[in-house]
Amino acid sequence: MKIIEMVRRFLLIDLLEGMWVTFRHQNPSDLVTEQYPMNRPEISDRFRGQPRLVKDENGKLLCTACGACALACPEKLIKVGSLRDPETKKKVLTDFDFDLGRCMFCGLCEEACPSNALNLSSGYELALYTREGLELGKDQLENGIQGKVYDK
Amino acid sequence: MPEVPDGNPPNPVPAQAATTPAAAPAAAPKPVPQPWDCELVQQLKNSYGSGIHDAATFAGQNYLVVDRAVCHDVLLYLYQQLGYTSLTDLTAVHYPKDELPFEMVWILFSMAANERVRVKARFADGESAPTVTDRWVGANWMEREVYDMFGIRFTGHPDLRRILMPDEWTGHPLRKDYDPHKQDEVWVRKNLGIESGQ
Amino acid sequence: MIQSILRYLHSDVTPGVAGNLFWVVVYVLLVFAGISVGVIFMNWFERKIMAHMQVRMGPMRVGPHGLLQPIADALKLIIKEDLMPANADKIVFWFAPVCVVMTAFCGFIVVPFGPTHAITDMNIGVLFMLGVSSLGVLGVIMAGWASNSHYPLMGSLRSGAQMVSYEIAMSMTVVSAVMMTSMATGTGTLSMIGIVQAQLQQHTWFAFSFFPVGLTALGVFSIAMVAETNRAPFDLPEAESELVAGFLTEYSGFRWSLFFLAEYAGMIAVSSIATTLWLGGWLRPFPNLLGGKNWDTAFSLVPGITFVALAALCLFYFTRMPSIRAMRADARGLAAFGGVLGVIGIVMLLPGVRVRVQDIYWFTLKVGFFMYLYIWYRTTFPRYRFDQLMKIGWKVLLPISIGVVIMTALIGVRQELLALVWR
Amino acid sequence: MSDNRFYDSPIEEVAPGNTFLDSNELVLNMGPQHPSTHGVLRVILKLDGEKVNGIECVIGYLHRGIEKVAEHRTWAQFGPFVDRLDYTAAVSNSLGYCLAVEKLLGVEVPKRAQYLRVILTELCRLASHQVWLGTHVLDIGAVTPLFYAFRDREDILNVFEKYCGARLTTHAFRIGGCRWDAYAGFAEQVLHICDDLGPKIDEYRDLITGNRIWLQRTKNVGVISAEDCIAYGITGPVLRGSGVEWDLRKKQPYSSYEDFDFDIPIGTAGDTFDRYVVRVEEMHQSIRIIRQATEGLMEGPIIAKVPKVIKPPVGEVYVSIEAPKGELGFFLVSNGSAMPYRVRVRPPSFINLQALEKMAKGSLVADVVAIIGTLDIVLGEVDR
Repeated sequence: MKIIEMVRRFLLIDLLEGMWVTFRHQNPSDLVTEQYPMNRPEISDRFRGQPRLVKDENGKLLCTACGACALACPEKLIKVGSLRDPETKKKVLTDFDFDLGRCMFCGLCEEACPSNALNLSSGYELALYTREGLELGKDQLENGIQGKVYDK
Repeated sequence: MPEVPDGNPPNPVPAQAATTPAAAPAAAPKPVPQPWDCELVQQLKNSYGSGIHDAATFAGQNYLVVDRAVCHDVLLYLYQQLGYTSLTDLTAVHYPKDELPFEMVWILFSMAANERVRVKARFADGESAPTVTDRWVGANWMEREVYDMFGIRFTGHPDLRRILMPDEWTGHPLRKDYDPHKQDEVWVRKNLGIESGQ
Repeated sequence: MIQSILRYLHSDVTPGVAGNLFWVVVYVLLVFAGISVGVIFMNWFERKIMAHMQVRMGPMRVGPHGLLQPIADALKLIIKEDLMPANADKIVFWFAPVCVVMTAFCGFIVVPFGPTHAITDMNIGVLFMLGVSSLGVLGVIMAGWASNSHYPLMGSLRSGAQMVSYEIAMSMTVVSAVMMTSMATGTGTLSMIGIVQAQLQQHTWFAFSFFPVGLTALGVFSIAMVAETNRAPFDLPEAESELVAGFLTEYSGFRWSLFFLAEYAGMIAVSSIATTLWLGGWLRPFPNLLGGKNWDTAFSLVPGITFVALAALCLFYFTRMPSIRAMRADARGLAAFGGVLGVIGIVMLLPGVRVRVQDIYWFTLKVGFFMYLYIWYRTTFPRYRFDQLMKIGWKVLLPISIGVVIMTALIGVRQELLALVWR
Repeated sequence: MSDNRFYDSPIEEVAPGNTFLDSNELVLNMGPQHPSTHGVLRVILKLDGEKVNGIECVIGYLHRGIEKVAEHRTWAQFGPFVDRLDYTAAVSNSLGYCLAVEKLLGVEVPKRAQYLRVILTELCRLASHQVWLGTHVLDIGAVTPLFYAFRDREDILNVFEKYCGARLTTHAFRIGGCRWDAYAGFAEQVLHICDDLGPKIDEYRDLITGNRIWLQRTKNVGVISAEDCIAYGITGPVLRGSGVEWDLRKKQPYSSYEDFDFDIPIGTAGDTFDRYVVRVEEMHQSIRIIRQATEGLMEGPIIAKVPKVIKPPVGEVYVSIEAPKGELGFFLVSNGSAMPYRVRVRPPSFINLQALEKMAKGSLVADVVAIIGTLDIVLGEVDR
């Protein structure tokens, strides 16, 4: 056994084996790079991305302004403003601001909501040019952040 | 055991035959501390007598509450005689309302018996605790961190300095009376020259 | 004017020897431009090959398949701020890159791209090249010292020690190659063109003469040359993980690009020594075995065919380009590039051009092979520690190279020895 | 313990009186910004040429005060913060925390949830070891294995994204079990990962383990004996590399690890190479566990009955699990309120990092980099 070991060592076999591994990886079918704007990654439906206020089929917000999400959020970045509607004695949502700058997308607000009104959708292009832009208002939460779509 | 005033044993639990540490009854929703009594505790009791304040089990984990004067010897005793060779963790808890506010916790572990025990001792504010780096070298950084976070000095520690906070930081963050909002004003103003943004 | 050019083209001697100053300047500019294009291509080639070996694509954004990436890099480096550390030693800091680049390019005076395609044919060609290539260490140590900070100082000291200790192993193997040149004519020659002609007369590349000795000499030289240019397993001076960027840490902008240029030029210089000495410089494969008129024409077609093949490859990729609006400029760029390659290929097939170009083609092909090896080493091997590097330099490569010299000598004079023994 | 602190506070100037540097020594600052310190660790080296005479670590650059934050959050709200401890192994951190709170509550986690947790934690161990392999080999100079390791890690991150919606800071478990059930095609995807990861790990063997340069760079570098490991309180692959057969998953099984059979790889010499072999072998064992757990996944509820606002009884509990870096423990003190009274994290990297000073003394600069890599520290866990 010693001789084979010696010959292998002398003929640099172990180095050549390593070189063969890297050479073998050159065939184009192995390439895994994903060129971002053109081929985008496919996102799973449970992805916790951009927060959205869900609407039912005729466009009314499901949110009943109960504030459970504001309580559940570890960063306390949700503020729910509501008015007491005189006839129906029920709270009506007036404004709902969500400070995306401090959000860590943990999904606790989504879990706490009794009426599944708040949902972290699969939008992941949230970069903006100003920090203030990150404080999302009610309308931004309804129809999402309209960032510039790059194609190249 | 936070509210237990020092010196007397915890209020006796409703009499239960606690010869062997009863595992937390699966059905009982909330585990309750039972007194822990076995051959090891006997040895400690007859060698240290009043030093051992309490030996109990909570949710299946045994712990000893020990007097601060005798805690170092108990640790060495556990190390030499009873085979608890490795120190898993060393930390402190701050109970501001008690007269001995700082509770040091040593978690010892014996690989041979696959057993873990917690030794706890109470210290007054500003009083220094004995170091265990002579026996376990790994305690060096843990003690530095307890000093950095709680301000408990350790006698005999080779190099007691702050480890996580900047060196000239004032105050000890993990104390209960340390308000997280006004903590860094001095340091930020001095080093960065701006008002802290808290 | 045209007469002198035509008359010169038929002369069979290098401009330096012919003493024609005009032609020397032309050749110097040609070689300088050729090496710079080689460095630019090498920059793109290394990034692409390394990327493919690491299952990624490499530069794809700047120009089609990243073809404009080297130009973009060069532009960036020129525009970038070129700062000098506060209490650095100003003159030495400024002179270090100049010295390194000068020595790197100085070596190309004697490199023979063809029987007459060399700036000059010094009769001590190899000695001159080795001497100049060891001057590069000076620039590196100056850079390390002048940056006045810990990392560069350590990096330059490491590089100095490394270059010195591998210099000896290299020159020993060169001695063995030069000794081989004296087999046929009885008197060896140090001139690079002379060495290649000796290989032609002996009908064999020196790598394959005296079977084990030539190959071991080439092996030792190729390992030593990698260490000489601080590359791959021996790239300790600029080992990112320990010394951040070694002696280059304080350099930025244009000065850094000079070091970069010098490193690649050094690599090309050292590989051209290896090709000239062991792989028969500009000789086409099997010049004697497959000699004769038609074989010559067949081999002279090869350069043209390769360029046309490259053009076809570009057009093939042009068709596979995604047809979205943003990629249209890239697609057209690729088509234009393919066109240029096609034109070059066709020009090379013309009989007049064919004969002259094939020498340069075979030489660059062999140097290209060594370049590919450099990249291959860099992707595959971890880095040696400094003391192991020294151990290999002194305790492994040096004895083997001395052994190679002794073996060449013994095999060279074997008849006389046998005659002596039997008489 | 010898006083290896050769330097006053690194920030104060050295007093002229106490000269700690003789003429040919040099203090090199492997500062917080350094390509191979795996995060913001600052190592001060006292060098004599290449040899390291004195070494001191300065940490705290990534201190976010997670233990103070815990005292102002409810038990459930502290879940996402635990992912930020060892950010390469977020799932096993949250497993440790959830197990600790469940022991405090005395809650029994349903079997299916335990199996789901084992599958995801072992996948997370694979991902963490792949990050370690990529960066450790990159520090020693081989550039390519990083890309192969991260390419294989991508499939595991896709499973996390499909299961809980995030790739790195997963926040996958809740106190009492799991929040989501296995999505359709979970078992097939996980088994596919097990099948094609085995041969890929063997591919690294040709590229690295056999390579003589790698052997020379790692054999008897950063040697630490078993007694020193126990004295330093070192746990995890570093301890097993020194020959001590100790793995919490075997010795104190939690979350139904006792149902699976796997063996614990141990090294002999306690050097960088043995720890490398131990970790690579551990990846194979993790694949075995995942395969058995996926095949044994039975039907059933995925979360125990836990009140909406968790108020554990007064008392304290210390629970530790075998995280990829070592024994990760949570010492929770509860005073009966909805917010923890004290959360102490027993960070394996913090305690293992102390051994750097003993291992690296007398070695060369290049070895210090290799030793930091073999200790596999993550600064999120060291600084907390």
